[in-house]
Amino acid sequence: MTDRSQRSRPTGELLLSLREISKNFGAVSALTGIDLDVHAGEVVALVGDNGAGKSTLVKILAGVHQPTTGTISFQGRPVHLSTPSAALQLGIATVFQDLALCENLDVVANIFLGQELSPLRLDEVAMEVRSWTLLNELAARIPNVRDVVASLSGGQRQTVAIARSLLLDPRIIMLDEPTAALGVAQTAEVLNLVERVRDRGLGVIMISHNMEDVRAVADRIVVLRLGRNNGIFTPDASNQDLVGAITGATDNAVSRREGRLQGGREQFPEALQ
Amino acid sequence: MTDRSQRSRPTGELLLSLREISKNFGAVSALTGIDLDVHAGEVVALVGDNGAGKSTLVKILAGVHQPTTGTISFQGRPVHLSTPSAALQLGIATVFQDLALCENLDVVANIFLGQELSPLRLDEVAMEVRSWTLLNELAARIPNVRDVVASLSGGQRQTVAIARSLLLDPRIIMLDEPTAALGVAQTAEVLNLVERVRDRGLGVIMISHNMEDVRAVADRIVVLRLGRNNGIFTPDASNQDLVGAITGATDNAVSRREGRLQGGREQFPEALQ
Amino acid sequence: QTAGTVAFLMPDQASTRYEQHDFPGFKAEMTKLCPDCTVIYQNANADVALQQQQFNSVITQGAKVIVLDPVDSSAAASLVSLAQAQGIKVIAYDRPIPGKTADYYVSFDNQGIGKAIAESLMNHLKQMGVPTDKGGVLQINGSPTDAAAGLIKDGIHEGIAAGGYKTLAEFDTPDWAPPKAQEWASGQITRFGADIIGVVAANDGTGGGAIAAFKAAGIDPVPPVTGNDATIAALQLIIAGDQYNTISKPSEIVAAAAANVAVKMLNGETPAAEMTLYDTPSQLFVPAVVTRENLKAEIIDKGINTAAELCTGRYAEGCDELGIK
Amino acid sequence: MSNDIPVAKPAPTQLDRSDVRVSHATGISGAVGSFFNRVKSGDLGSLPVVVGLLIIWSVFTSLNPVFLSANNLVNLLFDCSTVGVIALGIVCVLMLGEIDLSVGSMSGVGSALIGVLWVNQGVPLPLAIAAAVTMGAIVGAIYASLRTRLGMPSFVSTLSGLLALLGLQLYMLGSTGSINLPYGSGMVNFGQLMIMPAWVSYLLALLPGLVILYTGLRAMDQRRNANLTPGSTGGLVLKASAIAAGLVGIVFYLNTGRGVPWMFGLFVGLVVVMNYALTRTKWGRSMTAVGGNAEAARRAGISVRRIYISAFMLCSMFAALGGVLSSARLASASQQAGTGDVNLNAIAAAVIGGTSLFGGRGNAWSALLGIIVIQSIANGLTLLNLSSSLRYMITGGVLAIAVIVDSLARQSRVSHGRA
Amino acid sequence: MSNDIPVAKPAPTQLDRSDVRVSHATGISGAVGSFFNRVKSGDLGSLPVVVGLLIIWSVFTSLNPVFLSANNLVNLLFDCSTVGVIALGIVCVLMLGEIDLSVGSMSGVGSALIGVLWVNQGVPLPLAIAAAVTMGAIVGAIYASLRTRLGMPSFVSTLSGLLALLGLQLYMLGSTGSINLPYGSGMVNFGQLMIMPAWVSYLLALLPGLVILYTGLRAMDQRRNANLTPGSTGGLVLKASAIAAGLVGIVFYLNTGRGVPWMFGLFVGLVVVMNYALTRTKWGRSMTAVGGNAEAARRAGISVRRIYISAFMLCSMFAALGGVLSSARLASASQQAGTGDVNLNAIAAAVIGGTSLFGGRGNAWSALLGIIVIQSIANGLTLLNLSSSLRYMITGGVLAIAVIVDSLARQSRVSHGRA
Ligand SMILES: Nc1ncnc2c1ncn2[C@@H]1O[C@H](COP(=O)(O)OP(=O)(O)OP(=O)(O)O)[C@@H](O)[C@H]1O
Ligand SMILES: Nc1ncnc2c1ncn2[C@@H]1O[C@H](COP(=O)(O)OP(=O)(O)OP(=O)(O)O)[C@@H](O)[C@H]1O
Ligand SMILES: [Mg+2]
Ligand SMILES: [Mg+2]
Repeated sequence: MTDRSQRSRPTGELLLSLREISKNFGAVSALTGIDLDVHAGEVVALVGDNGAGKSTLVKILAGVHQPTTGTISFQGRPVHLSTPSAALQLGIATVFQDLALCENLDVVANIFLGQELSPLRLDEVAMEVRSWTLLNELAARIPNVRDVVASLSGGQRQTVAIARSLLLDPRIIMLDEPTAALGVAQTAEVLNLVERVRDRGLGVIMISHNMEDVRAVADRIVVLRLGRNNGIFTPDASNQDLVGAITGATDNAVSRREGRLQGGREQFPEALQ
Repeated sequence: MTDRSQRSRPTGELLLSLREISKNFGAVSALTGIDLDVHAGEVVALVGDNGAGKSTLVKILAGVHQPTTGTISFQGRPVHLSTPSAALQLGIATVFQDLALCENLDVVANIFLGQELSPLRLDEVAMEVRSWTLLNELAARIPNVRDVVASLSGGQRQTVAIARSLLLDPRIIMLDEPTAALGVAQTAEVLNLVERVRDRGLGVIMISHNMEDVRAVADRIVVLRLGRNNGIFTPDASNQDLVGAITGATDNAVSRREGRLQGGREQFPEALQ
Repeated sequence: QTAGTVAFLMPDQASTRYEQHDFPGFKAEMTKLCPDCTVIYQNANADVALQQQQFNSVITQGAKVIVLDPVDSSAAASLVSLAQAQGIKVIAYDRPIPGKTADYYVSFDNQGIGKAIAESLMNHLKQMGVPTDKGGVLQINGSPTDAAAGLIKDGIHEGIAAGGYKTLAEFDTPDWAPPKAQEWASGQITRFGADIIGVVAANDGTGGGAIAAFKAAGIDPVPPVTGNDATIAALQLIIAGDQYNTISKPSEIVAAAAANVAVKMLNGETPAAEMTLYDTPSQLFVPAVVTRENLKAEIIDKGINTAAELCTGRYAEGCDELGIK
Repeated sequence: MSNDIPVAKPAPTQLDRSDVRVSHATGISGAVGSFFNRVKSGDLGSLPVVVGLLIIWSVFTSLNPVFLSANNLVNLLFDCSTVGVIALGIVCVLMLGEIDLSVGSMSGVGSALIGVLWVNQGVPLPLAIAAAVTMGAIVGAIYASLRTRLGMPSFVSTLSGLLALLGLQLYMLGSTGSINLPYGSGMVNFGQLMIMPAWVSYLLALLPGLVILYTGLRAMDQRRNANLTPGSTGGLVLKASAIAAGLVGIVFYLNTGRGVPWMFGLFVGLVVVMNYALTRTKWGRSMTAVGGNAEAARRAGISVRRIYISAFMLCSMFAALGGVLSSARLASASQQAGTGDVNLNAIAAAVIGGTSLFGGRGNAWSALLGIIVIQSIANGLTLLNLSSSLRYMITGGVLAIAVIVDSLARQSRVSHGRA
Repeated sequence: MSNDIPVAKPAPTQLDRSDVRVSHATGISGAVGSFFNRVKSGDLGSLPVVVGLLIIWSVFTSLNPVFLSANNLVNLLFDCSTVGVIALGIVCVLMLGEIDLSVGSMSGVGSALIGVLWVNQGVPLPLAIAAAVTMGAIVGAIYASLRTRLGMPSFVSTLSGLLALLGLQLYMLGSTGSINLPYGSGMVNFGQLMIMPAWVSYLLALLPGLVILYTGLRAMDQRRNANLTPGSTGGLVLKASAIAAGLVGIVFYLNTGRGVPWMFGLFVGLVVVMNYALTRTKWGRSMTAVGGNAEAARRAGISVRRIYISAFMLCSMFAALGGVLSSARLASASQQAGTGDVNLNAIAAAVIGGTSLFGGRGNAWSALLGIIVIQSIANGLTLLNLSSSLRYMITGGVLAIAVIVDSLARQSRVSHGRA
């Protein structure tokens, strides 16, 4: 869209490095032999088809799942991320695809969950102010931060989850489809945000199905397909190449649809019902 | 993207018509005086900011919530949608944003929930075959339809929810952000699907934050803002107009971001932390 | 004749006697002796705390005399002191209150009951010529958390020891529940088989459970099984020859005695005492063991139950045999 | 490229084999292998409870060999049946994440009704049983409407019910205390003596294997025709014959003693019927759905209210039936029937067997397995001479041990990411 | 346009007033109005239970005026305190969606320990109490580790615990049956006689109002400074004075009788502390979070294991303390202590007060309210001459009625979309 060549910036220290990560769920191999590197000040986009294993990979890095095999090193040292708090302590903050919010708590409580101010006498006022600030930064449209999360719309929840991750002072932020439910303005703010944290030297892993967003902020695009590495692209790769790598075929639904639309509209065979 | 003028087709009978629909949740007015018409063979896109009330409107039409005030007529007759099954019986099928799947049931059971074949002796084979067919139509990547939905990825769940709605023989299909979690190929298939059902004379209400997708399939674009009608657009409206109507300002995050990107990259003030 | 409020506090529901016999008997006698007196009846459902509540509550309602059958004999001591501190008289009923001297004690002797049923069984076994060195009896006690059950249990121990027969196994039945007794007895039947020469059960319910276990194991004839309370069901089993004995406690007698004492206390008199137990002036009634032999005499002739109540359906035949009409 | 062929191309491979990430087992060795894989990953269904049961049994047998004697096991089966039927009803409400604390009292009322109607009033037995079950249905319907119309938590409504029904039971039996059911009547014989003829028991023991084999082969055929993987014939035959052999073995052993009680047969029959209803009918599917996510089920057009009514009614009806059976077992309708730990035992049986208290997970077999565990402990302890205090402590400990195996297995399933 | 000002512009309006869709109430009339709005939409907190309670009270008073006599109410308060403390512990585990069925037995063990250690062994009373509470802590820790390490459902582990602890209680008291606590000792006086001096009771009755006023005003100040809406001062004063007036009124009435028991004061004190801990500390927040969504809490870095341990330990410790209090109340450590319906009453109290059995919703006040409801029913019925069967039926019915009001209110909340 815009000229991206200016983006080839020197990247910082190697923060995170995965080697040969595999994960089986029963008979399903969700991940097989995944390698991935993330440097400081770099946005790595993780793309792939539905069920390609992106979220599973993120969950492994967040300490939610344990890999079946493979090694993870953080700043050169091999680490064992046995619980989410281990990952949080290393400075790995995550926005999960399923958001992982407590529906029975209000917005403020969710944002500060696990990092409440003054543990023995919660400072509700300070927390509320900080929540409003964070949410406004993300252009959130939340009527009342004292409403429980259960009453929020999908996009509002997503903003809350993103706001959560900003509270910490992480080394790496992982965003699993952060803009999926967001409105256009909120999406723009999140992309701004990603660029901001990248510029502050954090590593960012971002998962998205929106190729435009990906190309807008990513320094490197890592493609997963059916649980395996399927190529690394630069943001200036063509849409066709990317979609080809994601779907594993040049003749895919996207190209067919585009072809059809260019070829004019026609009747569809009755494939439904 | 492609030439859309050919799209101005004669629309069919007036299926659904809302007048002055309002909905309050406690102190929050989620919807105020909404009017909406849907004709047979028409795709109405419902767009709006996060929390604009789109899902609330859909839930009212699906019988999940009752409107505080206002009238709904279906095929000219005023109707009272007191339960979801009332809506389903009128032929209003819905894909909810929060998907509304039973995590403890497998994919097949979820797809057929409420419309199982042969109630006294479930025909598992026939249901499984039909499920595979529906899912393949949507280019789903589901390893095993006998896995419980709890083990599926976000996109896989969304495909299951969409597949569900195709089982019925509805007059209207409402899709609440159906492509949010979908991969590129699956998105293309869903857009194909929307066009297919439209051409079969069904009314379609589609909610999306992706303006491109909206413009690709919609016949009419209805904008909600803070719970009120905020204009109706045709698919050839400019992005700027649409985003302006959605955010309520011409100077919005999207335009700012675009402006900035065109103006070259610069340092951000430290708004984070 | 001073009118006043008298409270009648009963402990549990384990048998129907309190509501079928004790209270009606007490009430009837009270109406006779003091028509203007108010009688408050409460049942604590085997809950000590509830009994305390009821005790406090009748005091608030102005009871001057409280007839107390304590759920827990020793815990009741504090209730007695509480009442006496306010000048309220307490009559210990059915179960003694050893920890604190009540103003009077009327009862059938629980320990005596245990001893009586056990002895009666022992004698029966001797009469039948069962050798003391072969086999032994099963002992089914009442609830492990019930103080009265503990007294009966002690009595049974005494009785068996005197008889010279062995005890094969012993069981405290939780909540006096007949199904539990049945389950346990079934287990012992597979365990000891023909070695079981009799069962000493602490009440009719558990005894009935034991009989059901023998029947279910196909053992015929059923070894002699004891009981206690003389419930209609048990009397019928005795008539049918399935149960050996039970204890007839015409509670109305004791209840009437209690009413007598209560009215005297209301009038400020000191009731006469036959004996002193636990430092308390007491009146003890000796219960009668009922077997097939004396059932007619003890139950029908004394008007405790009528033939019509007992001789229903399949029991009519047994009634004829015993000459009950 | 512009031709819009549906993406589901005529599949070269079977429909459910199209994903390369799934590993598939083939043949007998595959079936056995995948079984061991499931063992390793803890995905075992009822197996851990069975293992826990075996542990309990070996311990009790080593303490007193009488435990495993055929006649003792027959007693065990008799005793299982009454509370087992109640637990079966509990499974229904637990499936919805609800609870019924009143099953004990309900069973007491059931047994009291038999005593009063049949013995005292001379109503024909079938009518009396029908009355008891109808009473259960009414009570269940009341709970369900309190739950669905007023949103009253079932814990509270059934606690009220517990008290009210207990009062009713006392009231009905008030004048007499307890009522003897006539020894020698068919009813009492059914509860105490009636044993299947050997040939019937063997036939019934073979039946499950045959049914599994037949339905399995039919399903395979259908699947093959529908272009789905049929699964391994060898595995199926292995499974069917293992089950048949196991059951025949058990029946043989029981027949060396008194044999298989009809009452237990009735209980197992009810379990099988409920299992079919819960797994193979639309109603059962709806039950699971409502238990897992009531809102999703509602949005799918399921009448959540009707599901609640059916579950609560079934639960109370089974409780009443259990009361009827227990009166037959005890040959008496007593005031204590259904009091004490009947409630807890029935609920615990369902939970121990693997039904979740939170809804959406459970099966009819859990009632059977759970009640066998509980009764085994009770029965095993009756064979030891213990003081009450020790008996309680040991019951507690053994119960914990029985469930630890299951918990460990489930834990391993979680750590294998299949929670 | 190219300047990247954070979107949060220096707010012209207060932060939480920026959304036009929210209607706000101002001033006293606003506060009152919004209260009535909440009544209409059913968003009422504990009010419906209080209404239910008032209904029960009026009925009982009309049946027997003694019910409302000051001394009867004082008795009621004494009786509330023991099971109430146990219910307070139950609230903790219910918050996590867990259950503890063993609180009754645990309280029995607690009271037995007092009897054995203090009375029989001559251990100083504080040490004996500490021993009882420590015992509770150990038992709770065991449950918690069975739950977190082995994933054993707490229903099963605490059921085992119920039995094992009951055995232990019987074992400890085995030789003597039950042990009387010395009448006249401070302990027994505390449980039976000790009443606050009038001035203390009035002071304590005023305190809540003052604290509400003070903290409310302070919070308003902070909020104003932080550019948040401070809320209405008038409303606050109204609320604080209503509470103060209500409490003083109640205390005045009780003082016309014997006065306010210290034991009840202790109970309320514990409720207040727990309420603070649950609502105003990080620990309480984590409890609510784990109860609502344990996985989300875990991902937020909360040590779910530690939360479980704390909850189960607190529950068993409160149960043990409740046992200590009940031994003081009865002046006896008996074998019956903690048996019977102590378990159900404690759990029911928490549930009736509004704590959910499914976790994530509840508060410490529910223990207080719930136990008052339950004890009012029990106490009210002791003032009527009823046969047991009637008593049970009426208890059941009244219990249902007490909760129906709450259920109706919640129902209306659901239909107003605020489930
Ligand atoms: N807990 C689990 N148990 C079993 N299978 C699982 C589990 N979690 C994920 N899977 C499987 O692993 C595969 C990868 O899932 P994952 O969520 O990582 O996909 P994804 O790339 O994030 O997809 P999407 O774009 O749809 O979010 C899927 O096929 C899914 O079925
Ligand atoms: N059950 C509820 N209780 C209270 N408030 C609610 C409830 N449901 C929705 N709301 C409020 O109504 C408003 C509209 O929500 P809705 O879900 O309709 O938004 P939406 O347009 O679908 O947004 P999104 O694009 O984020 O999905 C939101 O402010 C939300 O907080
Ligand atoms: Mg994902
Ligand atoms: Mg929405």
